[in-house]
Amino acid sequence: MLGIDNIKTFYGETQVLFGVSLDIAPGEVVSLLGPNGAGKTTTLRSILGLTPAHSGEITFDGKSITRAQSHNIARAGIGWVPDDRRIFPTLTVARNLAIAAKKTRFRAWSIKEMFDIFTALEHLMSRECENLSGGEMQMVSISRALLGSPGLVLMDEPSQGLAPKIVQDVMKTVTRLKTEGIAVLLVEQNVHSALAVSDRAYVMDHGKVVYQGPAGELRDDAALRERLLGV
Amino acid sequence: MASPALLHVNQVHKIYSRGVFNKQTTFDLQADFTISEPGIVGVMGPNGSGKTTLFELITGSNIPSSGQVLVNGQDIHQVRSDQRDRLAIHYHQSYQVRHFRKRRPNFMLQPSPTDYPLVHLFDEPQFNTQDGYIGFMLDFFRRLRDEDRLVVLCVHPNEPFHLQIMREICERFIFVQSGRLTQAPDYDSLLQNPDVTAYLGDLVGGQAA
Amino acid sequence: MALFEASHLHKRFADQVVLEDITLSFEENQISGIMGPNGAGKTTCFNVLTGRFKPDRGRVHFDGRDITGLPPRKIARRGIARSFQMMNLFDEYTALENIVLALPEVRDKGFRVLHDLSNDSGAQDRGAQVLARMGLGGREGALASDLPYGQRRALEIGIALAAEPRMLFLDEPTSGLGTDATAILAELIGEIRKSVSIVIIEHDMRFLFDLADHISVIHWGQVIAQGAPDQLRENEWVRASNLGALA
Amino acid sequence: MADFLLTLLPHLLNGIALGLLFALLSLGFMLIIGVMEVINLAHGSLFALGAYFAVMLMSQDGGITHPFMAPYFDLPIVLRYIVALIVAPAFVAVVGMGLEVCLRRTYGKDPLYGLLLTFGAALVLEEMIREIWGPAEYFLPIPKAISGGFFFGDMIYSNYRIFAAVFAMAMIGLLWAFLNRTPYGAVIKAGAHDSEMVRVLGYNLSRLRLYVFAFGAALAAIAGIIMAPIWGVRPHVGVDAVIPAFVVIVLGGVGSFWGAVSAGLLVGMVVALTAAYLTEWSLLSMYLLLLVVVTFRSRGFAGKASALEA
Amino acid sequence: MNQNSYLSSFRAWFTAPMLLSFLVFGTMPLWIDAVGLYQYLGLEVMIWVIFALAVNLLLGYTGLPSFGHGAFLGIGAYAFGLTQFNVAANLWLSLFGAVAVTAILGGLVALLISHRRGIYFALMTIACAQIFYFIASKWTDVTGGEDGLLNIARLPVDLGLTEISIRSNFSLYYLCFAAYVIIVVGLWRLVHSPFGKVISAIKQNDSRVAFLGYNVWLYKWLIFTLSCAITGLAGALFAMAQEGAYINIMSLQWSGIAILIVLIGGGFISFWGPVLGVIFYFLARDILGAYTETWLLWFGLIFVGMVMFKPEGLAGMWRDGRTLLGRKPAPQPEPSVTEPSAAGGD
Repeated sequence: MLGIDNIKTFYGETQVLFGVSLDIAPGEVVSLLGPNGAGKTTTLRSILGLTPAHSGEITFDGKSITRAQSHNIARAGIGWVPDDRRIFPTLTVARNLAIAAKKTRFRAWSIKEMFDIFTALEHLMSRECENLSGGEMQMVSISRALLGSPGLVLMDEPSQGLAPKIVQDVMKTVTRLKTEGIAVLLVEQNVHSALAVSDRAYVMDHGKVVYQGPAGELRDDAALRERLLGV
Repeated sequence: MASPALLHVNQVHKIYSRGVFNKQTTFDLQADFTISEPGIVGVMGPNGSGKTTLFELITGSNIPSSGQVLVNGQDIHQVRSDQRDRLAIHYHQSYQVRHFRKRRPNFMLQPSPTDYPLVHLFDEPQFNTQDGYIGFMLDFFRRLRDEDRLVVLCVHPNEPFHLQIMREICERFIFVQSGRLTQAPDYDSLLQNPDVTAYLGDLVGGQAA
Repeated sequence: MALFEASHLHKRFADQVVLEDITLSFEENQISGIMGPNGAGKTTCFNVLTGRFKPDRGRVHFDGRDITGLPPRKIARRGIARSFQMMNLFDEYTALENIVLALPEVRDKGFRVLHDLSNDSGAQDRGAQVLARMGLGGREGALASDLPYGQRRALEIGIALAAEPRMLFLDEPTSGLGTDATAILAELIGEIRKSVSIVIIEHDMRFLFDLADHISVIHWGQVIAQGAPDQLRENEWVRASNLGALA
Repeated sequence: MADFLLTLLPHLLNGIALGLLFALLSLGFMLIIGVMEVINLAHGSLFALGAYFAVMLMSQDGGITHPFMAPYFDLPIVLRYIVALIVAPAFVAVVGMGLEVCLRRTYGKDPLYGLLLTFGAALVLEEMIREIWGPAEYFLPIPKAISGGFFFGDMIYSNYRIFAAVFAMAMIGLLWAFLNRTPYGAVIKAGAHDSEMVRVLGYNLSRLRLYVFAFGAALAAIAGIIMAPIWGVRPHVGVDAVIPAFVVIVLGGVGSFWGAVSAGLLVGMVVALTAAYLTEWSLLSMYLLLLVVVTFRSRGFAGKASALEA
Repeated sequence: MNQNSYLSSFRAWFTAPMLLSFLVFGTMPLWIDAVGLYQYLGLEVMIWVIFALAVNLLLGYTGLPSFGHGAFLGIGAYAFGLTQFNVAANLWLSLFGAVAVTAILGGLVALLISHRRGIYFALMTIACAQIFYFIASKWTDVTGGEDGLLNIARLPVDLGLTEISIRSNFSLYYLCFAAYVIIVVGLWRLVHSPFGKVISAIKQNDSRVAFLGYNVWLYKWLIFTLSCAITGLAGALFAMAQEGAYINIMSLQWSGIAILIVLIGGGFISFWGPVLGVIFYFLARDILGAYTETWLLWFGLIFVGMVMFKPEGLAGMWRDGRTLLGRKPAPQPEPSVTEPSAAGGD
């Protein structure tokens, strides 16, 4: 589904990624872990073409997207849940979601299905987004990504600011996406919740991948986990 | 006269409603509690239960429909809006900042009696083990308490160690659900509350194990 | 009294408090570190300390004198130099010209229209010395924009150093550097610490824990912890976290 | 006192009409700043171009005409006026698109280049106008229904200014509805707030920018057409128009719709009142206003940092 | 050793392109008729070169886009005429009056705008220029309003022992040429002195310059005032050339043309850019102008094209051409300040 081969990415002239490689199969959930500033968010931005990789190769769905424009990458079927939500504050929830809907070759989602996932969402539709609470914004942000009919969802800290029950809902959604054949790349601070739903995991540090392996290995091997991630 | 309570939320009621003629209440929050002593208070509750609104009411950025918030005896809404954070300060995530209209110009209000905030409200501080600031943060909360300040800590426990932290550091708890507050004097009695266990979901089981 | 002391700094932008109550002191001949998570107010703190912003409350003392609210040029003339996180070298100038412009003697000749810098062998030599010290010997004539990134970082520090400061403030010097370049930089800082007191803002904790004599942790615009690296490591949560494992 | 107030009234009305037109002009200017982060110094020239195109579509002596157009000029003036109000802004929108295509090369560079380019474009457009229509002043004919005047006490007040005010108000209302009620408006607002996220939702940012520029240019042209009978149609009118647009945006704050409208009214009032009591210096008041505003309030009422800070 | 330092000090003041420009401009009246042009054109070129150099001091060297410099050209012209009429009909005094008045007004404007950059700076210069324009057009008693200040005399050059008449375009040209020589040598020295290095550094990164201990505001103020003073001198010469001072040179259009000229010539990368630009402009005006009425439009379009594709202007093209032909051994293109390579070698 997604293949990243040895990408190097810069902000201006500041190098952030020093040769990152990773791959995700269709319907696979992959965790991307590591401390702040390790380059996780930059990896996502490189995939999306927002901070294009300077060298290396990114392929999605069999096609190279290394040099593609962000809107074409999105239309190819990659959705993004950014860590700071990036909801448009001056629009209502309904309008935020309405402009996100698009068709791709992957499964389309309806607003109604979103209501099923996040029951609170239905009552929020007419609210201006600047008045939402943090958790409510996160629901809108995830729904927005799904309404764009993605084949791969990049989730940057989806559990941040969410109540445990909702986090479990989000993680259930991740599992559900997986059964629908949709791949998820999950960036998380909450290592345990992330590893619980993931098939495989990557750990980054200083712009490099320092570990990769089955999520189970990291979940069960406390010493390894402690060395890489603390706790 | 005894010194006033550090934080006195006096029968505060906040109602959000929709519609001009046929008003429908969309949300209401009721809070009435007093915390006299310095300490660390844990606040939990589902998303949209009113925690952030409660914090906004305490720091004076949001105006209550009725009731008042007294910080060290001073009604926070009578203080100049640009000095309210000298009494109670709200540390929030950048995307959570909401803006409210000012009701009265500052020159009609009083200056803050203190320079350094007495009540510190932390909205979802990031507790993760990957970069290791937790220890410093916890020490800082304790230091604030030892300097006779009130720390209010709002955390969504999503990992077992989050609960461990709350248990370790908080002296009392407030649970907010659908605009209603429940107080618990300690961690164990907090967990007696079925709403709390429902809120925590699978986490409690993990914690007990 | 420490060489540099800041007490009770408070700074707000509009209705946002960025620095709540910062009290810091940096000793002479030490490397002091400031660290903290993103958005904690590190850079604002740095900007207030070096005179880019004026604090709303609180005082800054350097060498026993009050420098609060002085404009950057006056603070620079008191002997404080700084580097920038976003590198802004004089790209149209050569490496040597970048350094020469920072020399105090050249600064004093700023209005001397009849002076010719290219014939000023004193300034040229001193500039070349600074470059050599930064490991940039032989690159005098290269345009700043043509230097590779690591060398630009070194030049960045060289410019600050050329001003012959008593105290050098470095803003995230490792940002954008790979592991190897970071090691070289650490060596360089170890070298220049012999002649100047240094304050470093860093998010790379390992770098700071290895180099600094004293570290202040900033979060929510406040100093939430400080001490020698070993003292900080004693915290049980620090040891339980990733930092403890790697530091 | 009452007399004085009575004589003041028409000037206040002038101020409102002028202010609403300034607001309309500035809203287009603001859309362009919001989505492109470009200060379009050629905005005034687009405003002037709108007026000239309208002149061309309204009267045979208005510059270029061709015999084949003769039957068109036999149409009733009201019809031609409506055609002018639709077609002239469309022409200007096309010119605006051309300008945006040129501007693309300056995105992401030093904002000075965008400034130089739009400044050059303003000179080119002004020169083009001089070339096609000559340096002389034109007057835009208007339908009878909205010309003439009416008695107000014992004073005559111009029908046209009432029309201009109402028309501008309607346009502002429509614009508001467009931005707040349609999906296109939603995308424009979203793009002004966070262009990156809009791209990730699958929108082609280059195309969005092109359309927004065209749209802003059309708004300038409409303001130009409505202003034409009040200010006259001169090649130089563009420079006089871009300054109030800028003053309004600085006062009202980038991104604030009602901020721009109220600042527009304020500026319109100032200009109308100076025009009433110091006729000679009315245009000067705008430049003085710019100096004062930029000196004391360079961040605007909204106080947000923006492309203006560069 | 002694001779060496003498040589290097000569080099510090004069360069080959400079001497070449002296040779070309110095002999211009002798051959200008022969190539089918006319004496008055030479005069215009000389005056505009001085004006363009002053504009480029701000735009190219300090990165400050002054979009209203034409106003100072007009102020210089008016001040020259007014001193001549009201104080004394002496050339030196009138020139001094023109330079002093523009410098003072420029200095006042600079007080308002020296802490600004980019858009605000540009708009403030436009606003100030328009204010001066309105004052000049309405203050009829002093400026003659729309009619302008007529009958400004080409005052004789009083050299103490002798007086030289500059009534003819030919002799006035040499006065302008003398001014050009002084201005070019002075500016060359200025931009290669520490002062020049500092202002160019301000263009590249002003906050860093402040943190190095320089008073950025003062440098900006000085350079703006100096640029205005030189513009005032150009205005005075222009008043003599036209034998009058007219409101139209204060219009924004002329300020705009000055920017066009500077950028097309390559003021961003070369000291000589403005000179190339002026020559290009006047040749275009006279040659293109002979064929088409719309030449200024085309000139504007060239400008827009230059901003888009080649902001380094003619000087940049020259440099690229030399690099392509491999005549220049230097591996990298040299920056403007250290190496004004553009206009013809070292």
